[in-house]
Amino acid sequence: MVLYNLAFYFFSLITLASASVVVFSKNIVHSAFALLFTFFGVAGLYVLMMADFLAITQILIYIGGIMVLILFGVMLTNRTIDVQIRTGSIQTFPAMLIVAALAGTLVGIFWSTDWKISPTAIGFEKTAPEIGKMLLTNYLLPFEIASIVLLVALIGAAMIARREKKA
Amino acid sequence: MNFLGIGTLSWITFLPILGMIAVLLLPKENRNAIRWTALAITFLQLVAAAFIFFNFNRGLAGINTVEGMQFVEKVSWINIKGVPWFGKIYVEYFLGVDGLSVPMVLLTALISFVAVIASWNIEKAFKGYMVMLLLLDTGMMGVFVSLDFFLFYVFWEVMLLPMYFLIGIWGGPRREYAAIKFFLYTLLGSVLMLLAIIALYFSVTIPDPTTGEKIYTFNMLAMMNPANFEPGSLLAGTSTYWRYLAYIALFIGFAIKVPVFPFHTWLPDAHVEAPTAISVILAGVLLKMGTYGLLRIGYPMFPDAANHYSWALAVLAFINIVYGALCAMAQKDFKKLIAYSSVSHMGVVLLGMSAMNTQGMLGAVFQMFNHGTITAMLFLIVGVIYDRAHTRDLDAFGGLAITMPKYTGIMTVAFFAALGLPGLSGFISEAFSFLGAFQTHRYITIASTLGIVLTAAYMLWTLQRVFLGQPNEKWAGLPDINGRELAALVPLAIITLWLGVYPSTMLDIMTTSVNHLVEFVKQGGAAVAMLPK
Amino acid sequence: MQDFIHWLQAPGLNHFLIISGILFSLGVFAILTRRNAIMVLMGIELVLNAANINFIAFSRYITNTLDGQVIAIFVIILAAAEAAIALAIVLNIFQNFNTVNVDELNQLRD
Amino acid sequence: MSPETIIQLSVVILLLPLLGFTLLIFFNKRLPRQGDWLETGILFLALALSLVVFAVKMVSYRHETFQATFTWVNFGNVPGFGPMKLELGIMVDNLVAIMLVVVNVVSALVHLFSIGYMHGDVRYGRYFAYLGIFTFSMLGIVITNNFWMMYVFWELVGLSSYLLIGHWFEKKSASDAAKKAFVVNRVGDIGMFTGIMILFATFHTFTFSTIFESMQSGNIPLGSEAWLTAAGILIFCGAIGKSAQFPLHVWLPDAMEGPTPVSALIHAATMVAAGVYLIARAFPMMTADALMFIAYIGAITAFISATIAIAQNDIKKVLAYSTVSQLGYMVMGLGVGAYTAGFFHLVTHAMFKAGLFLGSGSVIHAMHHALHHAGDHHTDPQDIRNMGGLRSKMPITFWTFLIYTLAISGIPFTSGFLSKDEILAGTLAFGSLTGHKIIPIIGFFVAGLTAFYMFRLVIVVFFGEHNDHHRIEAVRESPKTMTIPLMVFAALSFFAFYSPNPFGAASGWFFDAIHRPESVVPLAVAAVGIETFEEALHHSHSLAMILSLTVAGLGILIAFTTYYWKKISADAVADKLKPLHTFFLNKWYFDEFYEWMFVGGTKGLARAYAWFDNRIIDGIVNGVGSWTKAITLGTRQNWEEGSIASIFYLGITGVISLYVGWIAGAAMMPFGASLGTMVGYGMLGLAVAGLTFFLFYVGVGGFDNSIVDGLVNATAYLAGFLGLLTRRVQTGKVQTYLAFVILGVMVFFLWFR
Repeated sequence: MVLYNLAFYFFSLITLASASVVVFSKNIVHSAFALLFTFFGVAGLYVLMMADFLAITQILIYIGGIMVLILFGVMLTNRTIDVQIRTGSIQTFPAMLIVAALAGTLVGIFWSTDWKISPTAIGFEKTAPEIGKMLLTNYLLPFEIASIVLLVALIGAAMIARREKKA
Repeated sequence: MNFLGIGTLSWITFLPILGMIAVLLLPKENRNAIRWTALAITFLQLVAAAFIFFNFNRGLAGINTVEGMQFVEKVSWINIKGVPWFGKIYVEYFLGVDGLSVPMVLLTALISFVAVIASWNIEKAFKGYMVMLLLLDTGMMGVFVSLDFFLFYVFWEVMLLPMYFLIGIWGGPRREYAAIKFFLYTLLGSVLMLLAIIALYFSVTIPDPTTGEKIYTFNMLAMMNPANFEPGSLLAGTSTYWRYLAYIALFIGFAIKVPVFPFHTWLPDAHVEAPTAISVILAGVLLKMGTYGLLRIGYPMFPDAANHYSWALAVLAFINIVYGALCAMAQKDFKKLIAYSSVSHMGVVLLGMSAMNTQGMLGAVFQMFNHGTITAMLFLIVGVIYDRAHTRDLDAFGGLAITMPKYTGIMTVAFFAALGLPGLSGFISEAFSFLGAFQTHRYITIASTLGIVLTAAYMLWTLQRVFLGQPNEKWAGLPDINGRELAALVPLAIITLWLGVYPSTMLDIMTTSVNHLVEFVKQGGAAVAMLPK
Repeated sequence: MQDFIHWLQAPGLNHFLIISGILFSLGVFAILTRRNAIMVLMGIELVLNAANINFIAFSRYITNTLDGQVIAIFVIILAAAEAAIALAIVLNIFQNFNTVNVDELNQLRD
Repeated sequence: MSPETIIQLSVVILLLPLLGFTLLIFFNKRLPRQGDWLETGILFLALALSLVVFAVKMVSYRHETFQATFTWVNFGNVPGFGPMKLELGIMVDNLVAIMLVVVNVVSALVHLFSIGYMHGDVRYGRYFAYLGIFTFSMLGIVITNNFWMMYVFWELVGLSSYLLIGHWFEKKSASDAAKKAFVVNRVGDIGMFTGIMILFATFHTFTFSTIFESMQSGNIPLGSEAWLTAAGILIFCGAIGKSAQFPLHVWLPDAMEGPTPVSALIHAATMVAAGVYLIARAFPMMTADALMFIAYIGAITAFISATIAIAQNDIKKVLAYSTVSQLGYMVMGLGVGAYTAGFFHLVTHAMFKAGLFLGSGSVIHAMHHALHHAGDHHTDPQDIRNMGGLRSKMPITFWTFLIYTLAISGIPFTSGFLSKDEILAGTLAFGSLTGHKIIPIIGFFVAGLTAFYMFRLVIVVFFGEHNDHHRIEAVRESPKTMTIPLMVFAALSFFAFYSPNPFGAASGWFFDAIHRPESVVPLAVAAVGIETFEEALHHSHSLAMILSLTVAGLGILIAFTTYYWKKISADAVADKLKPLHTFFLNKWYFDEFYEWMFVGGTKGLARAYAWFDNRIIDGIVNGVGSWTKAITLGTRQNWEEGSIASIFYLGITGVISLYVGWIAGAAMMPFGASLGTMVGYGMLGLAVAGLTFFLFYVGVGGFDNSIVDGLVNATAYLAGFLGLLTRRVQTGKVQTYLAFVILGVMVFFLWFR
């Protein structure tokens, strides 16, 4: 139980801290790397919620795929040498206000709502086979569509990113 | 009657779609491939139409009995159960032809074929043009073969869109105006028709083919049987206020297509702005849909209203005939003149329909076919002269008979056919319409004969202004009509001549159905036994 | 005070939700404030993660089914796709305008 | 020869010219001599065959009538009637046999004549083709046994007449005349068609015999004798058109724009006689009133055109009007009941009038060449005042022409004498029976006029001396192809061909072959019976002969004294009767009247309707469009400021808004409200009215822009003011809007928790 608590606070800390780095860091490369830790922390939280399969997926896709993408994006769009690498921010103060309000609201609501936590919420044994079944039964259509979306995204990304000659 | 397990009517309807796909796959630079594909497709369609014509059993009446229909294809298309407050939606893919539709099918196939020839040298976006043309072809054919109201309406709208683009993109200087006008007019018609359809839908029930419980239906033939009208439903009973209202809505919907007098002003603009082939299709086929729809739907479904308003129809017909002729006489633009002459000639169809007897209706249906061929010729002729001289001003010409003798020859045939010269098909249908109408509406018909003189007057006046007199040296160099244009015109001319001499070729197809329809309407739609062969 | 500590000692649904809420807000902040398109993207990723946490938390504590997790999977899939496309667009924009600052991109034609 | 053979032969005769037409219209350029020999040969063959048919009919089957029918259209099992068919077919009785010969004789000879006359014409081959189709249609009219085919061929001769009148269509006058001929004939034709409709509505068939039998059994059109008479008169309208009877006679003189042989064939001998033939065919169904109408129309026509003919100077115009007047004679003859005489006159007149036209053609031909030779292109070769003394120049033409003139003036030993005399006797009988004395009076007066103007023509053209010689010194007699037909027609103008007795046709074969058919109309409305009529005829016969001889002699005498011995100066007389003369010279101003009344009227009406169509109907359509736009966009975007439309729109909308305001204010005002309340409600009403009007003015769309959107923006400003104290609200930045979204979401959260 204690271990659980520790794990929880540990991961939450990682997540939030790295997330704040992502958000507040002036150096985009730093943010990118911080984001990596955020994802890792979130994955940990997944584990704590007994979503082992998801945790793995998270690590694989986000850290393995998306992060790489983003890093590529950073590298390609910022000549690392010049000052462009420090990215400016706008409307910081008003945004601050809004976000503060938002966070306040959300937290307040999460806090004050009394959730109907099901008594039998003991969590799951092993999720992967179940998820597999569900994906191929109830969620077959979304699953297929998702695959198509991915394909389209693949092709589309290739198309768009292709550097065509300026006529 | 099947080929590759698909019925003749489906073939004849969807061949153009195949052609459309083929054309879409072709590179747009390769104009030859495109035009030859389109030509081949329309030719196949023509062959199919001929097949229908020759294998059509002249003894069967059709109209309201599925046994009487021929080449029938009937499969459940949309079948949704338990729709809230709607019950079960049951739409059939129901095709079939009888004596009313076969001439129209022939006409559509013929005109489409001719139209492709006529649009051989479209400069602008040739590929897109042909695609639209073929799509339009499917729409038109579908309207004439579908026996399910839902299907009918779908085809009706399918036909509307390509027409809008064909006028709006490939048209003349005022094309946008004309296209929008055409579109809005037709849309208004469609809306009214839709209202009538809905009213009918919620009044007519048939036993479900599978379970047998009562369901609403779009089946036209079911809608023609008074026994199928739910007691107490909106359109139940006979000669009720709502039935008249529905009939009028339906009538206006079709009248706009015909076009009947107050709703006709889209026609001159559309015809003038549209490219030649499209004017040909407009006048040749689209106008017929109005009268066809009235005969196929308005009359058998609302026989009481049809009888009740036949005098009004006759009056409108009279207005169309005389008013159209007079307007035509005043025109300076060749194409506008032909357009108004269409108004006048369609008036004859209406007159024949208002007769409510065999001669009249036979004349009307036959006039629909003949007007299709003859007006097509007229518009092609205008197209020929416009391609050469790039003007349609009647007073700009003169003496073309000397510069273009061949052209003048074929034009003479067309003009005299249009003014109803005996020996050419136009006369017979007009004469029958008048003969029939006289027995029902004596004085209106006598008044309408005035149109015959007026038509002769403005046709001959035009002929004189354009072709006779001293040759206008400005057009001295005009080349005579060429082989392609002849290929489009001569078949129509031959048909006109043949049907003028021996109309039975076409009439035999219609008589049984028309007689049945007349009987059916006369009996107020009371179930009529099939007439003996 | 006492029960707050007590609350802290028993991490449950609320905890996760609050984490996700904060994460969400941070993401939104990034989206709102940063001029660099890629930063905006990162913000979006954060938001998505926050959402995922919610999904899983609810499926864990309330419905006690795996549906939430499946949804989360889809979210991840879409996030991947979205990232790919977005980055491609960013690259393209960069090639055409030589900048990735969203506030300078007020036209879609070049 | 069996009846079948006769029928088959007649069909062959009918189809031969059509064959000629088909060949020539397509191949005339490729054939040698443009195929005139082909067409002419075909015609002579047809003539031979028709002579055979005629002979056989007269010798062996004088009293039979042969019919052959076929089903043309099968109406199937017509509701309320049973099986119905349209039977068409041909019939051969004496009338047909004779007409076949007449048509073919004239046609063949005209073909022959044309070879010389049209020599070297631009459309030589096509001309012969047109002659072919005309002959075909004319034979069709003759040979048919039903009204339908009658009408069909009726229109077809109209077509061929149109084509031939317009043969030289480069001339505006020619194409005008052609158009006029067709349209005027159409007017008559719709009358005829209406008559046919009346008959069909009752009898459901077109065949003469069937209709007449059914009528005899007491079944009359639409069950009323009025309709029966109407049917008769309407059918006769066709004849009015084709036979150029008053009031539709105006097209025939203009038709002289066509080549002269065409005038001879179509507009003198055959086509114009078709009307008479039609009356003869439909004779049994004519009621007394219808016949009276016909008789009067004939008489009026004969009189009017005779008076006009006196004053004309164009040789063909004179002949044209004399034709009209002679047709009037025939119609009058049939009208009064002298059936045989009327038809007889048709035959004889066909011969000598065709001859007259061909003769005039020969003269014009010669004049034309002479003038051409003299290099004179101003003189009109058709004006008789430019002729004179041609007797010696072209003897054959002169002598034949003289014979025709004698015939048409009704001098004994000519065919014209026989027929005309019978007609006049008929009119006398009619006058004595019905008391309509005016008809015989007109008849005899016109006979005198005819003799006068015909001899005027002969004298002025052929006798006397020409004012200047060199103009006509080059005039030569026409070639054989032209003179032979002249001689043949001249021969055919003698009595011997029709009756052994030069003073009475009654003893001839013709009167034996052609009998007035029994009327089939109910006795109450029938004309005087045959026996009664024959009786009266017998009495009036000798009187008629004397009278006609007197008036004819008188006419000739006056003609000679005026134009030959110059005892009376024609000009002096003309001056003395100036108004009358100009009135006749200008053809009673019929053309001018019709031009003004009908042509002008129709064109004016057409323009009016076109305007109506363009401005009113289309205006309404476009108006609906632009008003819809006005209501959505408001006036400013729709019309330019101060345009009529916009002012109109504002006016209307102003009224509407005031009304709305009134409803809102006054109508809602409680009874007995105090002054203050009233003022308050008034204010309210005014406010509402102003708001409505503003709404109309800016349009719904404008309202949307200025008010609704305004509110939206206001909230945005507010939110911006609350959320971020910056004015950068409407920056097109994603973030900004996202911020608003978030705010909104938050608001919802706080609201619904």
